Amino acid sequence: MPRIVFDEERCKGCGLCIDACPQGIVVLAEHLNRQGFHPATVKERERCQGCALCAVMCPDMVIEVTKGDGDGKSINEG
Amino acid sequence: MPRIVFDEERCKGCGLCIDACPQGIVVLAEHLNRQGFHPATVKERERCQGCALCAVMCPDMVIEVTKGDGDGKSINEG
Amino acid sequence: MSKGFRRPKLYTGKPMHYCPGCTHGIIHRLIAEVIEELGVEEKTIGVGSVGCSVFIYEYLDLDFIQAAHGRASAVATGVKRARPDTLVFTYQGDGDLAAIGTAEIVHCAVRGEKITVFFINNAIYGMTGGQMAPTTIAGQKTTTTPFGRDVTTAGYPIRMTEMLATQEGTAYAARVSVHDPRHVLAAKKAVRRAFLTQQQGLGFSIVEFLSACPTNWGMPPRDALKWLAENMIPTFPLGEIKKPEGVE
Amino acid sequence: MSKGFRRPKLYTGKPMHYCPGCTHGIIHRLIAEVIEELGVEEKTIGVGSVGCSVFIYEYLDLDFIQAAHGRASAVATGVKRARPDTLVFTYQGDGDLAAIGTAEIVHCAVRGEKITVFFINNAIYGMTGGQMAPTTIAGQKTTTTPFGRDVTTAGYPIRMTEMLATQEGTAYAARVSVHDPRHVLAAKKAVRRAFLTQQQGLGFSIVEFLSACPTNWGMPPRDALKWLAENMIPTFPLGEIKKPEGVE
Amino acid sequence: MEKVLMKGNEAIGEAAVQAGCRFFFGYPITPQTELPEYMARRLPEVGGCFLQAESEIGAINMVYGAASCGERVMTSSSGPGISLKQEGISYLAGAELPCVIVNIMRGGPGLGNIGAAQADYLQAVKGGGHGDYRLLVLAPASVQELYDLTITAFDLADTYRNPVMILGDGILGQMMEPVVFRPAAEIKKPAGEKEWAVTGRKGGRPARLISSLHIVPENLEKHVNKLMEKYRRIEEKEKRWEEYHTADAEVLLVAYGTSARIAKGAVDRLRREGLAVGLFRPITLWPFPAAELAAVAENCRQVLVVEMSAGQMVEDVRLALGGKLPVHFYGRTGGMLPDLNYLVQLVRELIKGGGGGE
Amino acid sequence: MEKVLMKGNEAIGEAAVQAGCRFFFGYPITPQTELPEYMARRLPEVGGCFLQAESEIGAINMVYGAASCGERVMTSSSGPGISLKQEGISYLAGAELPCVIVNIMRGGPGLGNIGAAQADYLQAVKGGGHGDYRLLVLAPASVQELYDLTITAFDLADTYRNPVMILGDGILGQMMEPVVFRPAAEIKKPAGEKEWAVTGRKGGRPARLISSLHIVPENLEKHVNKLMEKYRRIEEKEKRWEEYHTADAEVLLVAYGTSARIAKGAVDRLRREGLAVGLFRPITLWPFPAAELAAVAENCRQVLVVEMSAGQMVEDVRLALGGKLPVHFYGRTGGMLPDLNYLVQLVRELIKGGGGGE
Amino acid sequence: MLHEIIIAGFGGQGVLSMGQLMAHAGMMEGRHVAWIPSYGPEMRGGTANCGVTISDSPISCPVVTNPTCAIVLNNPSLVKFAPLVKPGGLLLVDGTLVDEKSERTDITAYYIPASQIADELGNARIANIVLLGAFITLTGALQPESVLAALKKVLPERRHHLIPLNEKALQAGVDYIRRVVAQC
Amino acid sequence: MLHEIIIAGFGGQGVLSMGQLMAHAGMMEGRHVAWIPSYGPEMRGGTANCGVTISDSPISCPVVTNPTCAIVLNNPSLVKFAPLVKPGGLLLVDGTLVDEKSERTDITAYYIPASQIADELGNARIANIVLLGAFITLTGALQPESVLAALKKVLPERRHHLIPLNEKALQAGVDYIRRVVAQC
Ligand SMILES: Cc1ncc(C[n+]2csc(CCOP(=O)(O)OP(=O)(O)O)c2C)c(N)n1
Ligand SMILES: Cc1ncc(C[n+]2csc(CCOP(=O)(O)OP(=O)(O)O)c2C)c(N)n1
Ligand code: SF4
Ligand code: SF4
Ligand code: SF4
Ligand code: SF4
Ligand code: SF4
Ligand code: SF4
Ligand SMILES: [Mg+2]
Ligand SMILES: [Mg+2]
Repeated sequence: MPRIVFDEERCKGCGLCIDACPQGIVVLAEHLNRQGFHPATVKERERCQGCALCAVMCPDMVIEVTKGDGDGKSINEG
Repeated sequence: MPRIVFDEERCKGCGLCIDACPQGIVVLAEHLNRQGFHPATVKERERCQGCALCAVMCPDMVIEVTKGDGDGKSINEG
Repeated sequence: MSKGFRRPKLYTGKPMHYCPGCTHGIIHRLIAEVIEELGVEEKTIGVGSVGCSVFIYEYLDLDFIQAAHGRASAVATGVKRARPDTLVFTYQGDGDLAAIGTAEIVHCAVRGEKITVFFINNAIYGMTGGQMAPTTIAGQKTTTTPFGRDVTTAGYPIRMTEMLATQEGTAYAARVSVHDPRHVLAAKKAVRRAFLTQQQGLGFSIVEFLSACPTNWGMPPRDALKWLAENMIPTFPLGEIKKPEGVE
Repeated sequence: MSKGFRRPKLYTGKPMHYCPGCTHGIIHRLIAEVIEELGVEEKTIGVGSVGCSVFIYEYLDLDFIQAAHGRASAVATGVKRARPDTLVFTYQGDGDLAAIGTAEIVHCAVRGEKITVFFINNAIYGMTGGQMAPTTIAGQKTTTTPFGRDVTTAGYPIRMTEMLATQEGTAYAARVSVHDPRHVLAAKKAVRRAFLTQQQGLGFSIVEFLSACPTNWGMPPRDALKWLAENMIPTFPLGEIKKPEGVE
Repeated sequence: MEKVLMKGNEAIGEAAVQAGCRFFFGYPITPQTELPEYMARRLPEVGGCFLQAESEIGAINMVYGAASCGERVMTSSSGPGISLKQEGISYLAGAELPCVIVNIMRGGPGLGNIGAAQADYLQAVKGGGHGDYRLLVLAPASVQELYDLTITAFDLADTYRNPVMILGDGILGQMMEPVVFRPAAEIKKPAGEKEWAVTGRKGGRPARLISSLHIVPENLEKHVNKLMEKYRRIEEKEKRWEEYHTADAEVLLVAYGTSARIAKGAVDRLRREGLAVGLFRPITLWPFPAAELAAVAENCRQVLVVEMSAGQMVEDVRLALGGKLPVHFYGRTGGMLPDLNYLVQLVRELIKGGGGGE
Repeated sequence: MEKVLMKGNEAIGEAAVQAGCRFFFGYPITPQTELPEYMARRLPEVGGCFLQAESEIGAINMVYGAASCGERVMTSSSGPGISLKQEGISYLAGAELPCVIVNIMRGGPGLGNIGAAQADYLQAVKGGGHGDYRLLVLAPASVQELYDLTITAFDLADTYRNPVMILGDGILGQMMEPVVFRPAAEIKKPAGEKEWAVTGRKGGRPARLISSLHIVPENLEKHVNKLMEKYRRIEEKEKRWEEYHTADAEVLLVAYGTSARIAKGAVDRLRREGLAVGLFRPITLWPFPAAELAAVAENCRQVLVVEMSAGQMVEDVRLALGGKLPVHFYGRTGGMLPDLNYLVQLVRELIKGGGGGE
Repeated sequence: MLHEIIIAGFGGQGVLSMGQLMAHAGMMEGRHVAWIPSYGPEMRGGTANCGVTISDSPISCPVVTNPTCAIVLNNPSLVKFAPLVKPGGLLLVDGTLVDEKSERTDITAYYIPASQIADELGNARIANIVLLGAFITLTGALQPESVLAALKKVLPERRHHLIPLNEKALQAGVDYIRRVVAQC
Repeated sequence: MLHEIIIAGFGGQGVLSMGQLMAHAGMMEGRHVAWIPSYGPEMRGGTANCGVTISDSPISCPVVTNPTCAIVLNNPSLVKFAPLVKPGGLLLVDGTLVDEKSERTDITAYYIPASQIADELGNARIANIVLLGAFITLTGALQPESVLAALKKVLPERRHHLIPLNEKALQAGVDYIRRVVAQC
């Protein structure tokens, strides 16, 4: 199963990842991070396909997705 | 018959009028004008059609053509 | 279809100063990724411009020059002439490239200068707080077109990339967008092709990015991306306008 | 077919300082003729540039402004905005308009500035003694391309009028030549149409003239005109590139 | 008289409109952008024209065009943009075109930063462009004065057919203070068409020419002499300055703009301590009130120049004083402001030291 | 040592090539065009690159690029073009990039004319661009010196990481005089890559940055202080001047460039008449040899500044002399040269008058 | 009386507009006023502060060096500005957002849970107005009426529906201080 | 010896290149030399002149104010420069082109039909060289050999076929003066 990590303190709560997720599982957390933003997070981790489209859209490189079982290349290796 | 006048002292002897004349009657004079150029002139006046194409090409407005028997408009009145 | 995603090594890791949802960050990342994939980190020189992206050198771990407003392409020319064996790119906003820098970019294209230009079109002057850019679309309100851009007095939105593509020196010209993942991935291809065009010495290459400025457009980021898709793309059609043979 | 020919009254009669066979003089005359025919002498303001034609105000009996090198179209913009009821034209060489003045002319077109631009392309910097212009043709020798213009390093000859015609603000754009009487008469039509375009408030208008510089081309005037026809026209095709409806 | 709380940049804009300026050509740059933004909103209301140019160079040359038509016209920028305008400014001065150019100074050199600074003094008063020419340079020190001097600037420009520069700084441009507007009737505007303006050869009058070209050296020299004559007249008539507690001052501060405000604060503090400190504030930086400064300094023992630069005005002060008094300098650069406490302490020490040497 | 008869503009070009300059970015303007033209022919011979930019602004920014790579690079222009370069010059100084900028001065202001002039002095030495910065300004007075000082200029630029300006005039640029070239071995060039130059992060070394941006005011102030420290060092070490018959001079002429040549002619004539006249010729205009001038003037009774401007150097002379001597001025403008006969007569009268007051 | 106030916090917390409001109100009361903004080096986010001077006599120096009162809305501002307050001066802190305290004993400090109060009123964004209420109560520098009048002038028409909320916030600040002071 | 020469005429008459030739020749003889061109206000056509200094000692002032010799090839130049010649100096005029005379009696003037002589040699364009021949004969400022040697250096290879013609023109100038002087 893919592992998705949000580096919460980097997140600016813009929500671009939310619209990007085909599974609709990304949400903004209730709490604020130290920058004063509601950071993004995944609500139903098990539904994550590891497609990394959320990461593709994140302007602040908050998200990392690992353990892909695809072609072994990460999505940003073209 | 059309009357063609070269304002000799304005002429710079460039010869553009020579190539323009369909009758081939424009030539540069042997003598120099006060500016030190061989001024253009018409050799067989009677052959001049008054077409004013020489004047059209003269960059220095040396040439005037009058008494046209055409449409009454001069060539540079469009 | 799990693919994984990691930060490019070329990214210094410093938190970026951009507003939430500003797509400058996505574009930075694409450039970093392509440079890394091409393995040209040690022969690439970046030329930054004046605009919100003025601190790009903080984020990409590359040799960088900070150029005067509008002059990045002239600076890049100086660099490329001095170091023909390097890869040189500029990163310029629409105010920078399409207004004050018009002469420099046009003549860079005319000369077929072997550099790559990343042109970030967000239809506004971001850094100075939301004035009209040459690419501001018809009717768009900005602080200097408070009643909406009246094209008959303030000018029509300029399609720079099409204009530059008309020049013989331009080898590669594309317009891309970063408003959704599919377009981001397509944008990356364009970045790659632009660099390859330069590497192969084919001439001038430019990639125009349609980019969002939620802050100065006065919209939440997600709305901004929608606005981009719905309002900017009709004015600035996407696609590869010019592509040389032999560039994959 | 005798038609007659007289000097336009708008010509001051002062002997022109141009070299023998320099076609600047022909172009001056065409402009004078059209202004006279349109009867707009008292509402026309000319903006001269820096180049061999810098003294144009000595020859045309009009209100004139002498603009800084490359900036005539910006100056004309200031004039037209201040006096929308006048006819404003600029007269600019290829160094002036297509090199240093690139940004100004592009944005004049972008804004659809209601002015008329006469662009004298003689493929060289005349006034300063024969350096390369952006319009210098491939292989042409000039004092700054002593081995002939190498397009891969010194750039390709730029087709400004085509480029400006791509802008929505441009209403009329034509390229004409003055190398023989037939073309001179056609050129005059273009001058007229450009002025009419402005008069009708349709937008930006430009007429590019292919013009000879016998001195710096190093040829007798008659050869220069032949060279123009044979070498410049293939690079700079003649014709009306853009023409608005309703302009005769 | 109603007071309006305004930003300095906006006060300039409003004053310009009230002075009959109907044309503004500009380009954004911090910290002056509120001015073009104000004009973008305001000028359409009065039938004027705001145009955002493609660049500062475009803007200054549009000014050249509109000024040639005899219109009151303005442009504004900051450091880098003003540098780009130098060729245009030299042309405007050469062609004797009236116009008003605003420089709201920021930190330099190069891109520097957007803090307030006064490091474009030499560029403004000695001529950043080529050739022998002068700008009238006005240095307001409050928002009210930005308003007042902007109106004055248009008058001076027309009177002398010369470009006038308003030299402010980022603090002045962005601070808010109350402004009292003048009654419209008290603001004089040029009556009718200027007799040199190009307008089209209306009514068949002889053609007019606006030009800075004088190809024959004898003629250009004549023209330059004429300009010099005009500048001498301006030097005679147009010097402006403020004296603040100078009558018995032992230490005289010299400062303009925001530095002068801080210096005033210091004078107040030091006077409360019973120390004889005063301020001489040049309001025209060119012409520099040199003789006036010398007269005021007559009975002082020391002079301290306070600037937001590395000391650009110091030479003018030294020249004015002709080596008769020690001239000290306290300056901050790079967007930093002079520190009131430090300044006060500095003056205390100067007084203690007694003023021998520098 | 073979002598070559060369135009001044060409001597600059040849010296640059010999000094290892391989990049030239320029734009035509009279009276300096022979320099880019020379480089267009010459640089390809040595594997260098000449590029005619689209404008002076393009050119100065290309210089910025090539200088960032650590290359010896040059640009040149005259009045109007130099004005356009002011923003770029401020950036170069701010980013501490070495390069050589040539201004062959012509008549101004505005378009002016193509005659020789010296009216860009203030622009060059006081800073025509924005912010606190300085150029080293060299003022040659012969074709040989144009050659020599061009080589010096590249050395100074590298030593101090600062742009250097060569300030000539139309006469110097276009006159021909014999030049003796230095043996190649005597011309020092930078060894190896400059440790700050951007070259691509070769060998994985840490990234380098060329920038004039210091967004935090504290940092920009630190940077400006560092620049000021450097300028003080330059002022200490790099002043250059020539003294000509000064030892016993009663009247001291002060002039540079072509004016100095004419002044020298006057000194010769007057000395033949037995009059005690000398010439002080600043070779560096910034740093201005102020103390040196003061020392030379110590025993003089009067000073006469001779310039092809309305008196742009006079203030520097007055500052140097601190009000101790009367400073007279004889200047021609607009492309006119000082008249030798008039100058000689003027000095005769000064001597007769005895030098009381001005 | 001379009031020199520094208001500091993050961009977006309304510190600049709060200062403008004070200057407006002061002017409406016929006082001499000045307002000077200062943005942090960051273009976006980052810190922002402004200096406000309200005085009975003409203002020589509008630059606030040592405030008679500092109002701070985040930690960095506390660190930066608390040390600058004039001895005997006032320090007002949004206690909800700022978790540090000033160690100065020569000034009076109030840690007011302004954001919390504002949140309870329905909008955490008006913490600045709560602090303003506290400020005028403690200093008497401005009348609540003129603050409200100024608000009407400053707010664009389309925002006038926010006036009642602001009024409440102001009052809440006033009340909070009255309560605290009563307890002393 | 110090020779200060002004050569003046229309553009195209070779006055500038004639001056350069003299400077070159002077340098080849080991003298100090300087050459300064001056173009008339007109870009094209118009007048042109240059000043040449040839001196045994270093040249202080290369600008020629009062020439020891003026060589003029058109009327306007006669009017302009004849009055400037040093008393006792020399005035050489192309008598074919110039129909006026100088009224000065304190200088020696020669009206040489240089263009006519040149024309007879086959090219009116080398009148300048005829005058140069006259100049060196009258002043001894330069040796004919060094002028010819300089010519070889100055002329580009592709023009070297013109050297014999120039040589003849120079000699014609020399001869003309010898004849005239013999007649005196
Ligand atoms: C010569 C000059 N003029 C103006 C500015 C001010 N300025 C800084 S950034 C900018 C425009 C930025 O807009 P853009 O290029 O579109 O970049 P964005 O911020 O939108 O990414 C301007 C006008 C400057 N720094 N220098
Ligand atoms: C700012 C500036 N740069 C350069 C020049 C010098 N200059 C004068 S005319 C000219 C070019 C003229 O060429 P073009 O515009 O083609 O006109 P032409 O003489 O060929 O008709 C140049 C570079 C100048 N006057 N001002
Ligand atoms: S990796 Fe794909 S599925 Fe998983 S959270 Fe991101 S976008 Fe959604
Ligand atoms: S896109 Fe990135 S910054 Fe934006 S909310 Fe998602 S994780 Fe946070
Ligand atoms: S009018 Fe026509 S026919 Fe007569 S000379 Fe001229 S061109 Fe020839
Ligand atoms: S075209 Fe005109 S100037 Fe040329 S030769 Fe003929 S008449 Fe003379
Ligand atoms: S202002 Fe606009 S372009 Fe600039 S960082 Fe913010 S969102 Fe991005
Ligand atoms: S140099 Fe060329 S363009 Fe200029 S006047 Fe002579 S021929 Fe015409
Ligand atoms: Mg933008
Ligand atoms: Mg041309």
